Amino acid sequence: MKDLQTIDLSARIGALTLKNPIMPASGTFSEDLADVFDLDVLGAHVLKTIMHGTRAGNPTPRVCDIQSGMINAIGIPSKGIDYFRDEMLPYWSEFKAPLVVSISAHSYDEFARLCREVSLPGVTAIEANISCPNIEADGNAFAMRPDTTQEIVTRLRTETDLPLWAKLTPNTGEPVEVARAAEEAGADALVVANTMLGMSIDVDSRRPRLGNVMGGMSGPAIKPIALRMTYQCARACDIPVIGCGGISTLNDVLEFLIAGAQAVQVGTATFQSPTVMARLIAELEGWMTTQEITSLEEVIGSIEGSEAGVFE
Amino acid sequence: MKDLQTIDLSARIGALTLKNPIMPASGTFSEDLADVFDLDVLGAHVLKTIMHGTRAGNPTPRVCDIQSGMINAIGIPSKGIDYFRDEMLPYWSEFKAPLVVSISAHSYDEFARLCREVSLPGVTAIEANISCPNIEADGNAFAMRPDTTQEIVTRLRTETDLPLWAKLTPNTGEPVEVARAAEEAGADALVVANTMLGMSIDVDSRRPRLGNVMGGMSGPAIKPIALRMTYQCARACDIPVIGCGGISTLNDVLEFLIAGAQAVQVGTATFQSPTVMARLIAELEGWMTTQEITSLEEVIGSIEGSEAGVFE
Amino acid sequence: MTYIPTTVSVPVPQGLRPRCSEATCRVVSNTPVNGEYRLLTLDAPEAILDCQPGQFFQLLCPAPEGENPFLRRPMSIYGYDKSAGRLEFLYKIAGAGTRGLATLRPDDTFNVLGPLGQGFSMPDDWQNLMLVARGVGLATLAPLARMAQERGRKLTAICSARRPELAMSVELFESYGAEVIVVHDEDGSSTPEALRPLIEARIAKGDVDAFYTCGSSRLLRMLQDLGESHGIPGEIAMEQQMACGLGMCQACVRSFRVGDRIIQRRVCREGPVFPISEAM
Amino acid sequence: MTYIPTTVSVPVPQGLRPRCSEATCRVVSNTPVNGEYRLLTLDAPEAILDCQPGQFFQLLCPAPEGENPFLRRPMSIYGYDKSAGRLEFLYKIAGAGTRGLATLRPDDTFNVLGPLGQGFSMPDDWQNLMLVARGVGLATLAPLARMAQERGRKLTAICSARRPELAMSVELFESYGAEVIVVHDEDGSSTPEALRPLIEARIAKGDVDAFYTCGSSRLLRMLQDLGESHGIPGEIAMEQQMACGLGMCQACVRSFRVGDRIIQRRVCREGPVFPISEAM
Ligand SMILES: Cc1cc2nc3c(=O)[nH]c(=O)nc-3n(C[C@H](O)[C@H](O)[C@H](O)COP(=O)(O)OP(=O)(O)OC[C@H]3O[C@@H](n4cnc5c(N)ncnc54)[C@H](O)[C@@H]3O)c2cc1C
Ligand SMILES: Cc1cc2nc3c(=O)[nH]c(=O)nc-3n(C[C@H](O)[C@H](O)[C@H](O)COP(=O)(O)OP(=O)(O)OC[C@H]3O[C@@H](n4cnc5c(N)ncnc54)[C@H](O)[C@@H]3O)c2cc1C
Ligand SMILES: Cc1cc2nc3c(=O)[nH]c(=O)nc-3n(C[C@H](O)[C@H](O)[C@H](O)COP(=O)(O)O)c2cc1C
Ligand SMILES: Cc1cc2nc3c(=O)[nH]c(=O)nc-3n(C[C@H](O)[C@H](O)[C@H](O)COP(=O)(O)O)c2cc1C
Ligand code: FES
Ligand code: FES
Repeated sequence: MKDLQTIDLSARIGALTLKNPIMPASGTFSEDLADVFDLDVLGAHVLKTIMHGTRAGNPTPRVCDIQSGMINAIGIPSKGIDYFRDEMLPYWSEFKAPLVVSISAHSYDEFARLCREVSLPGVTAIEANISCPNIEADGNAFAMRPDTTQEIVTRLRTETDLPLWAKLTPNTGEPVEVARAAEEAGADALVVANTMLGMSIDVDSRRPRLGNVMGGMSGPAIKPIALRMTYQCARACDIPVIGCGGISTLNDVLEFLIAGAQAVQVGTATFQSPTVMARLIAELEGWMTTQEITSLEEVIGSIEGSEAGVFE
Repeated sequence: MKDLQTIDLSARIGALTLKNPIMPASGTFSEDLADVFDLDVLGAHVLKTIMHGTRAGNPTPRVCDIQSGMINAIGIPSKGIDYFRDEMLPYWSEFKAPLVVSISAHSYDEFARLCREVSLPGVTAIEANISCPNIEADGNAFAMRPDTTQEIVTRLRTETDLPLWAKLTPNTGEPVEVARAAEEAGADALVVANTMLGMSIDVDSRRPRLGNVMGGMSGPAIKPIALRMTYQCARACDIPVIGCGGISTLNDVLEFLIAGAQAVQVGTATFQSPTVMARLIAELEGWMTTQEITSLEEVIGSIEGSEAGVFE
Repeated sequence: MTYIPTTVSVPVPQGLRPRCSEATCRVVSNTPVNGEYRLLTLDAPEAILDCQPGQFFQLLCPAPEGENPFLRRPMSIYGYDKSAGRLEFLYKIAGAGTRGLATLRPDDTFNVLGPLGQGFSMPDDWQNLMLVARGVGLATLAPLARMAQERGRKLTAICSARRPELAMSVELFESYGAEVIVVHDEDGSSTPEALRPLIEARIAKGDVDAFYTCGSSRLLRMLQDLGESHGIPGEIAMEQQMACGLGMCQACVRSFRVGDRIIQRRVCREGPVFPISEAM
Repeated sequence: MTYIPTTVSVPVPQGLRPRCSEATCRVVSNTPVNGEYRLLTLDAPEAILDCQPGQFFQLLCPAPEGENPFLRRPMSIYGYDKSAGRLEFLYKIAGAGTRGLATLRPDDTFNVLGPLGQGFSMPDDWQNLMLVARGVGLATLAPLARMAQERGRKLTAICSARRPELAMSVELFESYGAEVIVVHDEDGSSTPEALRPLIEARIAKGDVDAFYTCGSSRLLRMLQDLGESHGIPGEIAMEQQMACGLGMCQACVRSFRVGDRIIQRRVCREGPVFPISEAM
């Protein structure tokens, strides 16, 4: 029997060590959750994507539910960089958990500028939400293609010394090429992945159920897609992968770790149960104890018998 | 009150008129279902994809379930063209419902040859499953890109005078461009869409839950993706779209019709309830009666207020 | 499958008790009221019963046959009693979620999250209160009646309905000492044109310090108008599609007119109760 | 939501009654047997009770808390009685689906599809039958005992288990007149080495015309070997992951040795019962 005193939940994301591998997904977390549980139990804090200026976001209704998940078209309502620096950063700096700031923009220059300006003391890492439409590429998200990914990550890399995470989209047909492009351009980690584009219609009114017509699917329905991409990216790249998509149970967390993720982000599950992240951390520790596993390294990437076939 | 004697369920797929818009999806239907209900109630019969030679298919386990759906990696076990001609075609020719033969291949030449050879009396239309890996494009499916789609559909078009349906994949990042390429190359209809690539891991054994590691997701979990693509393709193309993905209730059928589909294919739902297609036809007729709708044309593409926003 | 501990205690911020929490409640009863509505009475833990009228809960609705309501559904508190451990919701069946609620039978358990949002305020200078609402909106305003009685305020409740017998909560309002006026569509007494003089007569008598309303945008516009002309403040409870219910997702925003600016606020967090004058 | 008729009758092929059908059954009881297993007894419509031993049903398992078994689960018929309208399954909790089954309580209803597949055959020249099985495999072989008695065959049942008290279906086999031999791991009597002489002694006495087995691959290999040496045929019921259960999806294939060729067959359609000699 191993010494279970030494159970170590810490997760290494490049140079960064998180005290555990559980953190929120951008856009599903805010200071409001601090009323519900002690947010310092989390491995990191990841904020809703901010953009440079102030923006309103999309028309309502902004969410609808689907089988085993939801679709959102919140957009990125943003109070801008000044509000972030003056109001949000001081609040989040009070916590011990590392702060990850998600940023986005519609053009290379704006993105680069925002990246430079958010590289402030108190910020631990920057997550680049490159799933946002790029106006210089016909409105296609940067992360849809390897070339635009390479270009934007290269630009961001020159603007900051902070760890830079690139958040990929599952809507691309070339996830592995995009992941490699982000790695080559100097990303320190990959967040895999953002929401999947979907739609829902109200049959009685014959109207789309979202004000924006289409929106991003999240929740358990997309888990197999995010898990597959996590597996593909972890095999193809040397930088750490942070899994994200539909994670709501300990079993889900373990699937992503076994597939090769170093850590995971939890989004929609928090809407069903606000305390889920705190529970997952405790459950993960409980599971490691039962299994006599003292370090996550014994789990991460431990998938067996996966000589990948060709899918047809 | 309209004359409800004249309720007309017929669906027009180009030159072809089906007596109703409900048909099975390839790979989820076979003569075995004839033991359960009268298959002539269906709008059409769509067979499991055949390839030219005999093939074994993938290792087991070939299926696993996920939240609100399943993943399959059956592969395409095929008894080849001779078996099709000599054994299957005579059997299916006995039915009144039109016969749609799904074909695939790993190269342009093989695909073209198979297309020519299945263009036999008794076959009503050919569905080209271009979601199959193309050996001449690094194993990427033909339907992943507009150029390979254009090339294969052009080749197939020259080989047959039968209506030619192109079945698209949701794994591409360019669904609209692919749909347009198929249309320009002469496809008579689009089937939107095939399965979404996914994965599942058994945490206890740390093994993938499919023999082939990755597989295709189907069932309600993918419905919002297929519906979104149906909507996108129906707006972008003039040829008819046949919706497919996660359809299991009357509400689902109506969502696809409202989004612009002329007809729908039902796959995984038949595994949960073998009689579901017969029930959907009766329910559709019942709904039209209640709503005093006499023709599907009043429903197809009738989506309101859908000035599409940009998703971010 | 994997080992999953059944209960894990979650660390709560130092010195702060959770403002809202998840709780599993036992169904005491779930019975039809007035044809269109149902009253759900729960046996609820004390921890979630520090409620204010106007607040709401997010209910994790059970799945009815063939449907799967994924998101929680917001529902106003219809009644609560901390000492008795009782929590009540009055709901109308609208879709999958409320159909799921309707399947709950006594002794079933299900999960609620709350109390959420900001309730109604009742400043000291609001002595004579007038409540005007319609349909399920009356559910949201119901707990105001008790609050008014407890604080010794005078309450007039105008209950609007399609037919007189469909007017909700009349007995409940009366039991807390409110004067109840039922208006309805059948005799035309519920139109803004008919209501307005009725209310203006009360205002003229000095009987109205503040309005409370909920639901109908026609009523809102009338009360905004009356409020502006006569300098009478008031509060409205509003609705919007929600995901988190806590303020995190920004799904539930609505526009408000504040001075000459239009701003967006989250119904779940800054609301669901807002000044009548700012609502749009 | 949309109008959905509750019952729609589905046209059945002319002159052919459906070989299998979906039916909603009422749970009569669902009780633990022997610690590891549970016996589920259903009140089932006549239409699905033209069963053969060795056939199976696809059960639409209810969702246990926090899980959602999507595909139907295959389960052998443990018992059936057309006149009494009874259908029984004996199952072991393995994962989400069987955990869901375990939640069923008397008077709950749930949906089954069947009977499916090809059952055991019992040709006239198989007069002395020997059944060798272990664990839940004995559930699959249980209805053979009644069939053997009805046809006046002599049946010897070798029931293997970890411990003697865990041997399944012993009373059931005995009640249909079978001779039961319990072997187990504790005294080593269940190893192929110990079983082999036992069976060979019976063969020598002319007591074995055919074998039936299920489940264990060690038992299979032993019986294939014995069968080949002594020219004794037999049948095995096999398992494989399934989706449709009807033959449509080709999920459930296994390899079989037929002459010198290896071919693939669908467990749900050509099986689940196959010749012992061809199984792999
Ligand atoms: C703060 C608040 C308090 C409420 N109080 C009550 C109450 O006391 N009694 C009552 O009967 N109803 C109340 N509602 C409305 C109630 O939330 C909806 O009727 C319910 O969510 C409908 O869910 P459904 O699945 O049955 O219907 P569906 O129409 O199928 O719902 C689909 C989606 O739309 C959302 N939705 C539908 N209608 C509304 C609505 N009016 N407001 C917000 N979201 C909606 C649902 O939550 C769900 O996400 C309240 C709403 C809010 C925001
Ligand atoms: C023809 C046939 C007859 C069977 N009869 C019985 C019986 O009488 N009693 C009994 O206890 N079990 C029987 N089984 C096995 C039973 O089907 C599985 O134990 C059950 O499906 C497990 O489902 P689960 O969700 O509880 O477990 P999980 O392991 O979570 O199942 C995951 C998936 O794997 C499949 N699966 C798991 N084990 C098996 C298996 N052994 N065979 C086929 N698929 C499997 C499930 O159907 C499901 O799709 C039979 C299997 C077959 C094929
Ligand atoms: C309401 C909502 C808002 C979101 N906003 C953002 C965002 O601003 N930036 C971003 O990178 N991802 C955003 N996401 C995506 C999530 O971070 C996450 O990638 C996705 O939801 C998948 O994870 P989940 O299934 O656990 O929710 C949002 C998701 C939801 C549901
Ligand atoms: C078991 C299985 C086998 C399939 N085989 C094929 C196939 O051979 N050819 C094909 O074009 N699609 C195949 N498909 C995809 C379906 O035709 C359909 O496009 C997909 O399952 C989505 O629809 P559904 O959600 O209604 O099942 C298969 C799907 C399943 C589940
Ligand atoms: S519902 Fe999420 S912010 Fe209001
Ligand atoms: S389970 Fe589908 S063919 Fe056997």
